[in-house]
Amino acid sequence: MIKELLANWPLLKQIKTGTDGTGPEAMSEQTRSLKPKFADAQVARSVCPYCGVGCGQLAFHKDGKLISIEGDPESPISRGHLCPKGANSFELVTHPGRELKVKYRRPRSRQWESLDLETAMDMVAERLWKSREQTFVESKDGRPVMQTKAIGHLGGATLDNEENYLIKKLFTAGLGMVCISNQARI
Amino acid sequence: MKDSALREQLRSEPAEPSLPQRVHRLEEIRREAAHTGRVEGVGVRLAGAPIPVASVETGYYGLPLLKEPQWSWEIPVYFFVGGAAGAAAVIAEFAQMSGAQTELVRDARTVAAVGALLSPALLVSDLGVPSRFLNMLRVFKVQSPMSVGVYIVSAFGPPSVLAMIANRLRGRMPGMMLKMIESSAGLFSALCGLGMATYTGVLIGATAIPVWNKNIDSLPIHFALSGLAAGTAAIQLMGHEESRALNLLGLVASAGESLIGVKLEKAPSPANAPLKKGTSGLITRAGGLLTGPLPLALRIAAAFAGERRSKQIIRMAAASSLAGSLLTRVGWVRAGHRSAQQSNTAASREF
Amino acid sequence: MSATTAFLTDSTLCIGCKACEVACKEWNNLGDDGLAWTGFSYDNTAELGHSTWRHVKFVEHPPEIGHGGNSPEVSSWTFSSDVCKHCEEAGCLEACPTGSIVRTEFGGVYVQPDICNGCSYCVVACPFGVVQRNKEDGRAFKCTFCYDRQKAGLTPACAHACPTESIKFGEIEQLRAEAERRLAKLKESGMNDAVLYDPKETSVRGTHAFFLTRGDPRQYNLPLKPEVPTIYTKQGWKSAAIGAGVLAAATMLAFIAGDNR
Amino acid sequence: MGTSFGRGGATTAQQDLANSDAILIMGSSMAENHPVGFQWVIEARKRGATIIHVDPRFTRTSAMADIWVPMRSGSDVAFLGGLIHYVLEQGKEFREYVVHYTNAATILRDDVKLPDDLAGIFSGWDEENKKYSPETWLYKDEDPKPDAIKPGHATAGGGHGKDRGGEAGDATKHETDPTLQHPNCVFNVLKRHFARYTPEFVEDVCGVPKEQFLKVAEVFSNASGPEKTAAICYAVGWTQHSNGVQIIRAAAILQLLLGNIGRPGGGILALRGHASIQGSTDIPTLYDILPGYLPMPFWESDAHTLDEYVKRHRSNSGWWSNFEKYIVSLLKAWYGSAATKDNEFGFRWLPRVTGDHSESGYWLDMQDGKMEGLFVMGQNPAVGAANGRLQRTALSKLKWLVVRDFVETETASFWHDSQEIENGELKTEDIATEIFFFPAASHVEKEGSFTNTQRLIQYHEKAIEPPEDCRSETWFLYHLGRRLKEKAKAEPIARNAGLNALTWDYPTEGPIREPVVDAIVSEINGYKTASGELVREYTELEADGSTACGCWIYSGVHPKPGHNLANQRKPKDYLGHGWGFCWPSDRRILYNRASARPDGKPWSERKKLVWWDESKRQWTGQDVPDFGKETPPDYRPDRKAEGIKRIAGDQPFIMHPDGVGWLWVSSGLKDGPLPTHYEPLEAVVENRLYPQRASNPPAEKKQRPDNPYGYSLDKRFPYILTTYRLTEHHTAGGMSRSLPHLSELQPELFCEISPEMANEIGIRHGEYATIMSPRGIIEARAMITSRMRPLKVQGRWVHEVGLPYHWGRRGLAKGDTVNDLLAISEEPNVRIMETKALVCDIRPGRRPRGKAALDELNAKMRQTA
Repeated sequence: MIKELLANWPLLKQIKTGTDGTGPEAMSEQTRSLKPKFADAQVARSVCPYCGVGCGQLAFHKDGKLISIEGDPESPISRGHLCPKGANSFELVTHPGRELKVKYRRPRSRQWESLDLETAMDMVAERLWKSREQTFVESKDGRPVMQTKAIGHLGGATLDNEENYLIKKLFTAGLGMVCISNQARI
Repeated sequence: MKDSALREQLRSEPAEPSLPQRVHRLEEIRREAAHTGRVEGVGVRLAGAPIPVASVETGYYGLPLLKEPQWSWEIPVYFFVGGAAGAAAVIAEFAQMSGAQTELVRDARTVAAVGALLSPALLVSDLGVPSRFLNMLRVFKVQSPMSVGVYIVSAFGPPSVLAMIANRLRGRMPGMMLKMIESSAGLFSALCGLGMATYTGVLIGATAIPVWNKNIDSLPIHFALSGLAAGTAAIQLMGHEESRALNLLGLVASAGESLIGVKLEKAPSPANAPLKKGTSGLITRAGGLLTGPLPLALRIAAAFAGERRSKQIIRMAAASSLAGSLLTRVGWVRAGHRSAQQSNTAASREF
Repeated sequence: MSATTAFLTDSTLCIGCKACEVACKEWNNLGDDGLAWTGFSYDNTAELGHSTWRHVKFVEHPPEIGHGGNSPEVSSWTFSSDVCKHCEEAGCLEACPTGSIVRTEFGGVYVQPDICNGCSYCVVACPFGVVQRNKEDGRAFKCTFCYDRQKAGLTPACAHACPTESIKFGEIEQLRAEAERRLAKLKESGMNDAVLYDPKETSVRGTHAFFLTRGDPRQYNLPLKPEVPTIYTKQGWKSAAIGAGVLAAATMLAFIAGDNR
Repeated sequence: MGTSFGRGGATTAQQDLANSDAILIMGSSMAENHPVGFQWVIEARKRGATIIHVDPRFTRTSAMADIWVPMRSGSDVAFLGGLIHYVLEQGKEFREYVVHYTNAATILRDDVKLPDDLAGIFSGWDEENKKYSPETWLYKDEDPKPDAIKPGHATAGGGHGKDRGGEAGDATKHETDPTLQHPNCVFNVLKRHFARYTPEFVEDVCGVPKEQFLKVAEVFSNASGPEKTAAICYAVGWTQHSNGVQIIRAAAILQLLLGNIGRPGGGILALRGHASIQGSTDIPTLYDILPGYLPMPFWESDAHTLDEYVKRHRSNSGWWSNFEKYIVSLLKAWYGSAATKDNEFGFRWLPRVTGDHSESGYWLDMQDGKMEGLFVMGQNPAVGAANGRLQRTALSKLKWLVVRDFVETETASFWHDSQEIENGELKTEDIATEIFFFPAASHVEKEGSFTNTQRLIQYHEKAIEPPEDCRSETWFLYHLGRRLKEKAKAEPIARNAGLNALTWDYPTEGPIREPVVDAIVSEINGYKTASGELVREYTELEADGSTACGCWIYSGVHPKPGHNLANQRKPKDYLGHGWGFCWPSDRRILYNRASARPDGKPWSERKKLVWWDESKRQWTGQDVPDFGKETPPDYRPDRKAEGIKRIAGDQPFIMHPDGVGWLWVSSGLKDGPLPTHYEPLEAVVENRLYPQRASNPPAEKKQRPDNPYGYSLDKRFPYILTTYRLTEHHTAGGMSRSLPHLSELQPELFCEISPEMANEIGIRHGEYATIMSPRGIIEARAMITSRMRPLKVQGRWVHEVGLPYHWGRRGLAKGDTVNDLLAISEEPNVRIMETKALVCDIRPGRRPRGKAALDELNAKMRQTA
């Protein structure tokens, strides 16, 4: 025990090696065994969610937890680089301000209430169905219209293509919603 | 950026010019603008909105180049205590050798021992992570005054205390043994004491803070004398007003401090500004006055005063030296802060 | 012994995007610096500190029509990413009494968080005002040169992120050569105010993070003559000896002269 | 760009900028908003290219450029027109390219009139309906479409449709004059039209000193030709104008004249602000198009049976001759087995467009209480959309609102902390809107693909499960759809026929029953309906219902099971083949046939990309040829040839019926066949060109009490207002303002003003200033900087206020919402709002709080101009 202690005492190492206490002799065990935090983590190939440049990202994760996100050096577009927003993707996913629960506000209420996810889905389906029922126009002058203008959708430029596809498919082809829009223009 | 830091920065903005000045400058700017379609930012500074600029004159938006010292109040107090204790240890040793009154020796040893115990306590409580004080003993770095200092402090403690205990016991049980322990421990304590009284000057002198490193050659002496003054004063106040030796010491210390005071006051280097201007200047000057000229005058006066009178005057001189020594340490640390705040690249030629 | 590495920060390529600043904070889990708007051009973090290890400086001069920032004649708006200089002679390293600060095998200066006890002597020992104690945490912090990443053969986070590769990372001598080449190229293009900041002639004896900037480095708070405090110690101990001598002598004489009966 | 070249997407790849000899960045601060893409500009600069930045402000992009030229916001066409004039004047055009690859030689009808003849309008203007009939714009001898309304001219049209790809009928009969002598050939018409765009004119209108403008013109045009190429980068600084499309048209004309399209280092790069903004147009969450730029059926103008619809949109020549295959395959993908030839593959189930259902269109309906419900996914209109006050009050008129995002955005919180609650316009307890907030899954918590600014489809894998209630939109829509289909099953009436037929049987996986995204990708790629076997390319699609395809231009992204090309990660060359999948058919640089001479040989060794390999009898090179692989350069179609066969071997723009790039757009644009200078809807100067026509005639102001405008040359609002973004934040801030690391970098809203202006109104650096427009009143910290400068326009100094628009009332970095100042307006073709040039007034000091703020604004509006 004592022996060990003495063996690890940098001062003795110093004396042995005649060094000035600024080099390896002064390093702690922790320092000697230092590793990058994503050592032995898995990696997912990803794409930056911010602007339209489309930088490659590497998302390191371990046991279902995100470890870090950095640029993918293999990307022919970004060559591993990221801008401040892209570089901040890890915080985007993990920051404390992020909402993790469904929130519900009744008409005229002054506060949010919590709501179970499945219940919320049922309620939204109800509202949607009712509004559609009441506002759907099948035809005009004997020609098909098959639309409702009373329900709108906004958003898409930050979503995946597959998600946009489902939006267009369900809302337009399925429900006859025409008020569909997103950030994109030209 | 932290609000506080920002406020500090904004405080140093120039005062707003008078209205006529501004109006006049406005016209100038309008003309210039109409003519060249461009106006230098400084034009607006005059319009009453100092646009902070990055330039050779101001450095980077006038922001300090150096970081301020981050020591808490314990450090200046430690400088004071350590200095006094160190000196006291020396006094005790010579007093004993010269066979002075046992009370004087005893009290000197007490001051040294108490200081020796107080010092590490103050140091530890200043640390961000006190539990790691022992890390100070992981290595020994000659090139680091703090490393050296730490070993001095550690070495100073035990012998000083031992010497005191031995001294006290001697009163009750006579014996050659104890005497030997005391004198040898005392000697060692005194040697460390010399370090204690001086190394703190090196400690702050060997840093990047201009006002400190510009005075590296006088600082240790300054601190040594300041410590001597404080140590002497402390012992005297324990009822040794009449000790001629101590009075002589007091005289020497205050005389020396006065000389150093004069030297600092005369030094032209802009880096010394914090020792003269602002709060830090006020404190250092007050400290200088209270350890230098004032006690000097008093002690001289005491020499010509009647017995009862002179005793009082000596007490005053001693009290003044104690307070002065403390103020000196506080002042110098404060000056370090100011010096860092003013350290943008163009503040002085040093950069 | 692995190769000594270094940063070359070329502000003529820097677009002031601050990716380095963020990438560093992400990798090292650093907090924010407060949310005050400074009005110092686009710079709101203002300086390096315990929670900011990379910091982009913005220096403005009035632009002229027809001249972009890359115009050799007019230097209008330049950005420079500051970082710990990892000095050849490092004040903090020499000052640290615990041996917490060490020189790594890559030549970087590294603060071991498990050793530092927050004595903050390094803070006053740094001639660049880089290292700082975190009051909440108690310990001192600064750029680690991504020692953890380097050990694994990885590029430091800031250099890895930098979109325009204005932060270059590599073997120090190669980088020094590259810096010289780049400087020559800029001069030849007429950019006569381009300078390479690497104070080799001072007691710091050069840095492991050098900077290519336009105009006088002082406007970026890069001191022309940084000095490592150890140059004062010799003189310090000398006068300490004198001080001790005076103290001893005075005391001795006092007691000899002083009538103590 | 669609109208000029045939496809709406960027013509090139970001990496290819490195090959440019000059790059003109205009209407964009690329270094700030696309920093990583900007590395290729820096790369080009290293290789000796000259970088030109034209922008009202000296930005971080200007700081990287060799040449910076300021220009008054809203005078872009004047500037570009000036460049076109310079090129034509100096004869700097790339003759051989222009003659063969553009419609310069095409002869126009004699009765076509230009704005110079008609005081600011083209022929065919209908003053009372405020719209053009493009009849007179057509090529000579070309029979106009019989229909009353020309394709792309339906008033309701949003202009995203393929119509922008032009279908000027069957451009087969028109004459050409390769000598470019004919007075009415496009080339000479162009010369006449731009005759007035002299350097003096540019100086007068844009405020750019003549010699500086000439410097730009010279550098840019000299960097073009057989040996050299120049590129143009733009972003919303061009698009967000009342004449946005025409600005881009002007750039297209310039690039066609200089022969910079389809060649390495050339092209026009549109820089998109969101991860999948290109994708959300390709697979549109837009009202006027279907996936792959197939138009939505328009009730007013359009066919009511599939046959009519196809007849109207199919063109006999060019790629769009395949139109029917794509729409039928789409219907099969959506309505599955229920879609048969007899029921027109369910074409009747598709809703018809009956008006302007764009965001601004339906938002005004919402404001008027005509809407019941709204879904908002990953967007924050309460901060990000024009006229924020109207945006937010409109939300309060809804019965129900669903918001899906990472944080509680201002859109979700308008009912308790909006400006309107503060100033008393709205009262929480009076707002009857029922609000559902669903937390969204992040990009690492779901898999899927983004399509970036260069049409590159890239897949992102799932790293971790989304926490707690967070879910992907895929999950949300699938499970919502599941519920709705159950309801529809219960009542099989006509209304629900489409929903009942809708194929929705996606497999799910994992604890949260996430739909298998691969199944969706396969559907988008397309498959044979009989075998379910995936198609390899859109060329395999059929019109008989034997194939299904969710988006024909994406077809080929998933050619066989387990091969999702969007997830390829092995780049083989600088264009990145082997990394992701670039529509169409992995072509990285569009119209690349133009990189070779008409005879198929490269224009030059230095600029070779795709060329004809005589030995192999096919096109070869570094990119996938955007052309018939085996169609030889000397191929000449006979008169009867149909479809793609109708395109000759030297006609690179295969989407166009006449196979060439369009300097003149005879159909498809609502505001004229050529760009011409109009002032913004709100301007501080009059239109020098056409005093009678201040702004773009067909542009819609949507003027109404809650969307007011200033008078023309309004004295109350003497300054130009322009908005923009900063590197440190993302659009409306939902993904940045709540993040400490980004917020600390730009913690507060500020406005940039010139020293001259600061002195004019006595504003001090760092203090607050209050800025007012007819729509709103906000405050911002004043950043006084000589990077902003007054410009001498039409003899007087014009000042500009710059405002980044990211901030709102929530998050860590707070600030007033700049878009409260903007007006809802619509560019006629794509219905984009004008954000880059409006008017405002500014005064020192903070704005009043609460109701007082409104009072000040109203008082301002009561002042007489």
